[in-house]
Amino acid sequence: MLLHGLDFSLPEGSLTWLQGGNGTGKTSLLRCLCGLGEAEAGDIFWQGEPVARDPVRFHQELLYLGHKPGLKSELSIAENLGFFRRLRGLPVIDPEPVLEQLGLARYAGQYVGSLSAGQQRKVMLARLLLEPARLWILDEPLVALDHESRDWLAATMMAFREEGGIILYTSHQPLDQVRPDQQIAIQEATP
Amino acid sequence: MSFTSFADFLAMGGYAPYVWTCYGATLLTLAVIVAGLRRQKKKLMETIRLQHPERQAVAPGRIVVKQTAEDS
Amino acid sequence: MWLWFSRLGSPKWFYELAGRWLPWTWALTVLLFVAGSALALLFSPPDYQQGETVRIMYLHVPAAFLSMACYLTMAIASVIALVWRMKMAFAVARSCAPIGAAMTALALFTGAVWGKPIWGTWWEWDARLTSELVLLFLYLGYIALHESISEQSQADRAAAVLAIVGVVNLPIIHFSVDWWNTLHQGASISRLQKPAIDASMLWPLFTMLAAFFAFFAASLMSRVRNEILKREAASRWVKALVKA
Amino acid sequence: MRLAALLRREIAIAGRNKAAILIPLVFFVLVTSLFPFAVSPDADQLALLAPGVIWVAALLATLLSLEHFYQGDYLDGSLEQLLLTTGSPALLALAKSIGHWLLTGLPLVLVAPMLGLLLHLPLDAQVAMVLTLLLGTPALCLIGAIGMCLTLGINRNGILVSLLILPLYIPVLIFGSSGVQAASLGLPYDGQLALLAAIFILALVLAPVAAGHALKISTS
Repeated sequence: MLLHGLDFSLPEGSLTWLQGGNGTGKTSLLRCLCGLGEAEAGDIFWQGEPVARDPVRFHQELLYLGHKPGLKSELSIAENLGFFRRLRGLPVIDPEPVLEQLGLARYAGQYVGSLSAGQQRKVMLARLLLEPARLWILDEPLVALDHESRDWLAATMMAFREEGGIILYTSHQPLDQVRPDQQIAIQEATP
Repeated sequence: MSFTSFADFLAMGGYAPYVWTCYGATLLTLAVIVAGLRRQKKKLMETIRLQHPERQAVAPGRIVVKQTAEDS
Repeated sequence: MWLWFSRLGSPKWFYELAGRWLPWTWALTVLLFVAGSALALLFSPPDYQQGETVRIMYLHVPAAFLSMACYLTMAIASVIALVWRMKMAFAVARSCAPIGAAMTALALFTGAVWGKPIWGTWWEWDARLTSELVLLFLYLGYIALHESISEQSQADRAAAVLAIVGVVNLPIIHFSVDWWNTLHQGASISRLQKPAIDASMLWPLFTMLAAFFAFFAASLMSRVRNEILKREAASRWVKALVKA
Repeated sequence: MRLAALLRREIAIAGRNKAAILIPLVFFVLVTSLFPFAVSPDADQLALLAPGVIWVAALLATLLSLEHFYQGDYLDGSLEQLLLTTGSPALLALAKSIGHWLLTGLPLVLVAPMLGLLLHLPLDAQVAMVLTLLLGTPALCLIGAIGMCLTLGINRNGILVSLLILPLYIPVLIFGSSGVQAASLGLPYDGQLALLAAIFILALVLAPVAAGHALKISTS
């Protein structure tokens, strides 16, 4: 068993920073919350309802961004973002305005494969504004981000929180532009 | 007793090679399974014993929820 | 019953219980094998058609029967493991595989050797033997999958799914192999037909069958105990056990 | 609707990477054309072998093309996203199998008559070949998906998938090739077709559930 003593809730309109050293199980915890991992015991509730009863409803309102960008290198940025919306049953919209904010507007038609790692992560972050969700679970979103993007991410997070969105993110150092409402730390077990 | 003499028993009515290879194979299979069991146990005991004193198995980390500034 | 079922779920309890039962089970196995072999070799008549080779039947039939029973046990344990998420059931499923594989190999070998005097060749694509061969591939596939995945619980669950898929496919494979066999060889060639069994042959067969099942029980319990040690290596009671 | 979106995505990806789609076809033709060298170019002998050879080649082509449709998504993290956005792993597995069949299985069926010519397969056997493949290849894709999803987490899993899946392919192979053999002897083969259809429907219903479960396990 990797972690125990898990008992926390993420209130409406809150930003929670999950802090912990490398290999303490942060990623596994996040993946478990998303339903990607197998929790040995205990339940996950979404709006009072156990997720296990209706996982589809929970996943529709969840946006999980992990270590890997999850983009197809054969497809262009627009196509990748378009498919994510289509898979959620939403009409495809032009990602131009969002890409503009991230300085990727010029690359919209380019294959994701030809982009740098940092740019690919920016495309992943663009999904935050393109896919409506009420819960963001972000695993190390600050990795390989330049300064402007960090500010953009901080601003986006704050805006999302104002609208009542829930954010849970992991990072070595906190995002200094925005104060987390809640901080969860994983204590190393003392042998 | 369906055999008159021991030699008769060994000959197995001329089918000795077939019958005895089968019985031999059965014995061998059972022996292989039992040997596998014991070897597995010995190997397990060793790895657990080796693992036991030096490296404490990673005890699970505890989750501590700290409420930071309530004002924001 | 439910208490018993949930108690069965606790590895430590099973480890000790099996520990107490094992010596008796092994003793019973040896006893049954001795009795069975005596009956099979000495106190049963030769077959009027096959002569003494019929004595191979007392090995082939139990081995083939056990190879199938072992796969069913594995599949049932896998269902229980996946549905109720019982660690113990994963251990049982994983333990069945090597025993089942060995029994299938034995059934194949004895079947082939038994067929030699009848068909004159060392291997005959007889329906039953062919099904056994496919069953062996299923076992080897299960073991290969379990061994290839490093993380214990992922390996357990993946192998459990494979065992269930396998057990669903077994009747289909068996039916299609039978169908294929009658298509190509026709029913004329004497298949590995068990000779008409009269009473004097029933006793050795049942005793040997009991011996094989006793062996299955004993070796399964031992293997499950090993799997428990492997899975509970981090727990205190295992450490205490190892230190003692 | 979500199934349609998944299929569009598969076809779009495949469209960009045409080589990966042609490779199984070339493999199919290549394996089949090995046999005249291995056995003999004599028409009668080849005609006798043709049903089994073409069926085994189709089976192997389907098996080896599985990786292209699953491993890529697993490695670049998009499989997780698909699992989350579509919500139901079984639907994802079904969509993947249909995509795999459309882009690999169906082309095999279309190419099969040409191979029939290579091996001097009589005409009515050609018809049987197309029909049996039409019913058999979807089942192969569906069953193959289970093996592939089970071994996603393992690197160099190509051989392992074959070991897991080939035993499950045996019934399809038996009824498929015997159907074509019956046709080449002028015998009726609707029994084989019916059995193939039964296996296909069974696979269509059960395989995605198992493959979906395997997906959840491999990504956990």
